[in-house]
Amino acid sequence: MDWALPPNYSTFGVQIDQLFWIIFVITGIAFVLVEAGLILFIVKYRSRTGHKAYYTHGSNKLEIIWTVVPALVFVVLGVYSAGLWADIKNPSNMPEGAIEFEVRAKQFEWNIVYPGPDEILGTGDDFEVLNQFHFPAGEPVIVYLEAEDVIHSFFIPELRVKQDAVPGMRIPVWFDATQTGEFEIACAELCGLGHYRMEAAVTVHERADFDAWQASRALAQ
Amino acid sequence: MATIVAEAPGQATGHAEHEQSFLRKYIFSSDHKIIAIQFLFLTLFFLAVGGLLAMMMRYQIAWPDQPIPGGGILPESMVASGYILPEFYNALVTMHGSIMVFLAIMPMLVGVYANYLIPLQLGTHDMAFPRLNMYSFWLMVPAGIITLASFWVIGGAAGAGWTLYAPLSARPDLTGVELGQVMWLVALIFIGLSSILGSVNYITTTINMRAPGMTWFRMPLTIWALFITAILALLAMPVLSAAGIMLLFDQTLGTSFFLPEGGGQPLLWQHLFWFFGHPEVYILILPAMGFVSEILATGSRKPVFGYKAMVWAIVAIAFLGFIVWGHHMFMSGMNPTLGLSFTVSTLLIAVPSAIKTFNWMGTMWRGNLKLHTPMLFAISFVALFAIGGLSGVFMAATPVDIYIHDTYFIVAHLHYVLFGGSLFALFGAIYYWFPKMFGRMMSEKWGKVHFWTTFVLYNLVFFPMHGLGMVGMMRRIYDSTGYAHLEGIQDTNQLITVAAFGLYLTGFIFAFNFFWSIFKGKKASRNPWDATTLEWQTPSPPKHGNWDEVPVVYHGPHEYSHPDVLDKDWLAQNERPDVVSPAAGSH
Amino acid sequence: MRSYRWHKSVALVAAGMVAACGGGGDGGGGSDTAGGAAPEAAVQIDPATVGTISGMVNFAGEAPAMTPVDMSGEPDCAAGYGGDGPMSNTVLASGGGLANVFVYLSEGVSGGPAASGSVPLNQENCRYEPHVFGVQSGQDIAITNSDNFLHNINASPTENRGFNISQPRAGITSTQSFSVAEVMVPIRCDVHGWMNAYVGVVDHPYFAASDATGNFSIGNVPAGTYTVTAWHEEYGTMTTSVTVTAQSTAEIAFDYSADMAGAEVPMNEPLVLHHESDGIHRVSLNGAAGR
Amino acid sequence: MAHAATAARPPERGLDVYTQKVGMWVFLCSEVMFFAGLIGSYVVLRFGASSSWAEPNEVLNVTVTAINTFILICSSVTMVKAFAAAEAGDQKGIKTYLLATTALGALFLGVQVYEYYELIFHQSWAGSHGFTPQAGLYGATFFTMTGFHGFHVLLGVICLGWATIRAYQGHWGADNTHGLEVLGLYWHFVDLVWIILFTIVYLI
Repeated sequence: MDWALPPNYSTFGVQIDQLFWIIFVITGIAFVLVEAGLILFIVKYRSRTGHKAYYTHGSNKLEIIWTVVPALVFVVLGVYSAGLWADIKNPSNMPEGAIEFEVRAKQFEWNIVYPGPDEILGTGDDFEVLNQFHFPAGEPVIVYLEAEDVIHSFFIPELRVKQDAVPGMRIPVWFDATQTGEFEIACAELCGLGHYRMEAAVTVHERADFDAWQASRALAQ
Repeated sequence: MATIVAEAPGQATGHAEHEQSFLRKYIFSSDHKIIAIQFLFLTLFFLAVGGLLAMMMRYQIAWPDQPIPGGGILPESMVASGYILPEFYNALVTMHGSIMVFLAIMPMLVGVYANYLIPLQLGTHDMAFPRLNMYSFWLMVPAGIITLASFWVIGGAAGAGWTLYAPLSARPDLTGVELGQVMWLVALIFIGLSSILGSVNYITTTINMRAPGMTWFRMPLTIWALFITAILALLAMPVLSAAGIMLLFDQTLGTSFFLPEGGGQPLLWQHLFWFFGHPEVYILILPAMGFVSEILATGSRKPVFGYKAMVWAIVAIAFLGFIVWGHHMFMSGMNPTLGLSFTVSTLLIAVPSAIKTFNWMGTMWRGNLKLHTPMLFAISFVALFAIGGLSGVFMAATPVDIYIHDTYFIVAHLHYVLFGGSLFALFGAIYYWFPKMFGRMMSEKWGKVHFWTTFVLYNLVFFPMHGLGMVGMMRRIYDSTGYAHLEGIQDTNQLITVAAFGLYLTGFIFAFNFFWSIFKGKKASRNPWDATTLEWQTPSPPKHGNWDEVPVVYHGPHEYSHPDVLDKDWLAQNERPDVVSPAAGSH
Repeated sequence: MRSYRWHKSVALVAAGMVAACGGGGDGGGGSDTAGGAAPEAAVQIDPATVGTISGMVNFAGEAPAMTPVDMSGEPDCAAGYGGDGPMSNTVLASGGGLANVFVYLSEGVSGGPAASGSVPLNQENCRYEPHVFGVQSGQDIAITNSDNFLHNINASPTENRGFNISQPRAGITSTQSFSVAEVMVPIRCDVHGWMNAYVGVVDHPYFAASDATGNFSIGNVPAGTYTVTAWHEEYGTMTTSVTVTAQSTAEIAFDYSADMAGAEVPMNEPLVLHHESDGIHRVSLNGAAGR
Repeated sequence: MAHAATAARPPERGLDVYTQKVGMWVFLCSEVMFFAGLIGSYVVLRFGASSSWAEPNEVLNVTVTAINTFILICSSVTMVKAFAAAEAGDQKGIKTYLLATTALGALFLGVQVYEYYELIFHQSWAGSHGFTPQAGLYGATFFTMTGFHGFHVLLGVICLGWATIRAYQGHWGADNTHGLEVLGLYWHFVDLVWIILFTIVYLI
């Protein structure tokens, strides 16, 4: 296993990965400081006969330093994440004119409702396909998540997308695939016996291919 | 109720062992020390059980296409033709988490050490309400029996995860589990009652029964941690009970508090659960922090660095702990704007944890480190808790959490704080207070063997899980080989499993050392670690009632290497200043 | 319905406890079959007193075209078939006969010899085999998975205790049973939406399911007059009366027709012997939709 | 601790409040959280979802319950009186008022049982005959909240009965009031919770 995030195919995935590695570096530094410090102390200050420990109850200066420094780091991180989080998850930031799909999760299926050639959900030419999610690359996609029975979680690693599907709720999720490819939808929330194999095929097409595919499926229905 | 009223305080602590029957003295005893030891045996047993469940899980994850050796002894409803069934795997996942949290770690931290240490370190004869204390133990026993029994009822044990997310936990027709789910909730309500009774005791005792001179800021950090923990349990547990009762009604009476078909809200369960669940996380780590602070001070022969900062850090963590629950629900469909506020509080709560880590290092700095087994476990606690804390930052950053939520990254994180944190501290505490509890030392040699094997194998098991999480391996999956993005992780999973088996075996080294030492261990002196806190100023083990004369406290808790004390490098809390040097008392 | 399950459950706490204290034992799988399936019971019948009911389920009119099941979403299953998926088997009518019709004596019977042996239910290429079948109350159903991937078997009765178990790979067999009569109990697989089967639980051995050509035969029926009921998942139920004389075969026929499509199909009906079956009309709260 | 208590008690030993009283306060904190959990869920379920709730007087008999509320408040008063009598060493008063408190508590329970009976067997709501815990979220929350309060009252009544018996044994007196005070704290808490429940469940 190579210690890496899977290749990223989505627009905001780039920033997510950046943030991941930024945190990786910050925490990495802290990690090295702490562990190295501990090892150093174990070696340097281990018990020696006749030696007496240095008597102190602490230092307010140090306390303040190591209170303020982490606090500052976290504030910066917090602000940065807050912005990115809002861009990705806030319903008011859903992209305009995105092509819309509906995903109905049930034990243990992903049922994808396609808008049909007219690209509008809730019209006569909508059709439903089991466990196969096709959509075009290079344009925003909005998925309306619903669950029939229990809570499932819509997870496409390569697109850095994850959102629980909750019975009784209709939750919008958007993403924008940068290029074509073939992945899987995985269920990330324990949903029963078949949780581990609740997977569906994801195919990202060029626009033209997608239209062709959708037209052919629409006829088949 | 009646009990509190009826309780003539301390009645059970009169020095009258000889008058007591064996049953009253060792089984239905109201002596806090006996109760603590009863809790210790009970929780060690459940630690072993929970571990065994984990071993079965690990086998399944590593070799999903191989029948499990010896699976034949299990009924067809768990293991069919040698293969662990998915429903049984879900039960393993659920019960491993539940048992470890509610029947092993939590009662071991609180039931054992709050019971044992609060009266001894505060210098009183027993708990405020000894009989309530006894009930709080005897409520855990039926809880344990019901939990184990639930594996054998039709449909098997609870399988909806330890978080019991509704509707999965409320709809038998969707899981095939009906009775198991109900039994687990009943056990949970017993446990909740037990820990509430315990908390009432710990809090009251700490507030009202400190020895003369034991001011708030002369209390050992262990007591501070246990006191704040008790407050957390007192306020969080009833919320879980309330939620659990509603879920129980959904399961059995056909109500629909959490079922959308009847107008209920699945997310309400998550809010209630995590409103309890996050304080619970601190219930599971604060006492460990207390033990570590104390063991580090004793082992380094230095006062705790920044004692007051440590106290305020505990208080801050406890307070913030009640307003961060939502960070478990970033992906749950909760209003994203709400998510922001939880991000902030979550990052805030990391600060006191950082303060504590640095203060522990400060305590070791320029010390005179005695690297005995308890000290080794305490130091590795700092090392491993740091990793667990830092990996938490990834989750607090919501955009990153989108990707790592519900992956093995979380599994790694929670085991670094719960195992590398709480359990390592607990091992340290067991080695440290064993002489006081049983009057004999545990074997240092075997203790060191236990420590090093545990430390190495532990990291082999859980560190690679960060990698699995980065690759995107989901939690709680029975077989990961079906996923394209998870190709090539099977070797890692097998490595982890092999290491996990080894880790489980190290438990036997500990068990051997533990039981052997109870009978054959070297006799322990009053104060084998040259420690300063009050419990070490009584015989090992202390007699029934702890003290003939209540000690009077003159010094802070961790007065090591005081410059004015020349003959030794420690100053007991109850040593009169004029005996040593006038300067010593003052600070 | 869940509260009903609950009442049933209470009794099992004790069982569970005992099993637990006993350090194990078999609490699971409902393999505690009451059926008392004594093999000799089947032998005791005196051929001089029994006859046979044999007959035909006719189907008039144009049978609806059978649409292929779309398995493209389940590569595992599609692999079991060349190109196109299998035909949907809800309506299987050929040569003027209707298959998968459950035929049983609904009135005039008082018990009968206990069941012997178990009834097989096989899962192969993401289909249940058989699709419609009957068992005696208490009789074992041996559920086998012949596919080397996950199926779950989710039975939703109302009169009996339901079960929802899974079989992750080929070669796994689990035994289940239903303790009281209930016609019909739906069985489904949640992993493969189209997979379903219907089992009729009857507390006597006089039932059959029509074969591909619509023929069926019920043997060893004691001489007497009975009401025979036929059940089809699409076209509903029909009843007829028949008198069986010893050592002879009584011929009956059921005439279904295409225009009966969409008829009300009774489900989860308890079978009460010597009782006007239409006296009990209960709407099933059960089925795929849950509660 | 018997002698610890008698030993000179420097201020830093803790509050100048006897232990059982502290214990009861602490216990009541957790009780507050328990009811906060139930009431919080009630608020979320009622005002957060589109589930149906009846108008105040439509299903529940507010008049009867109002009287019942008054009964419970009276029982708090008599409880206070009982404690006062104990401090005054007035044995007769202790007996009378404890008996009264117990009786009023029992009466409250009786009325609640009657109310349940009427609701379940003679009331109808949302088309279904009988207003039961299965009658939607309205019924579920109603029975859960009032039921658990009733359970607390029951515990209180049992303790009160016990305290009354002790009273007739001359157990309480000017030198022994703690038990009554602690019991009183619990009883007043139960009373207070009811006033809140009555308001949000019956009146709003």
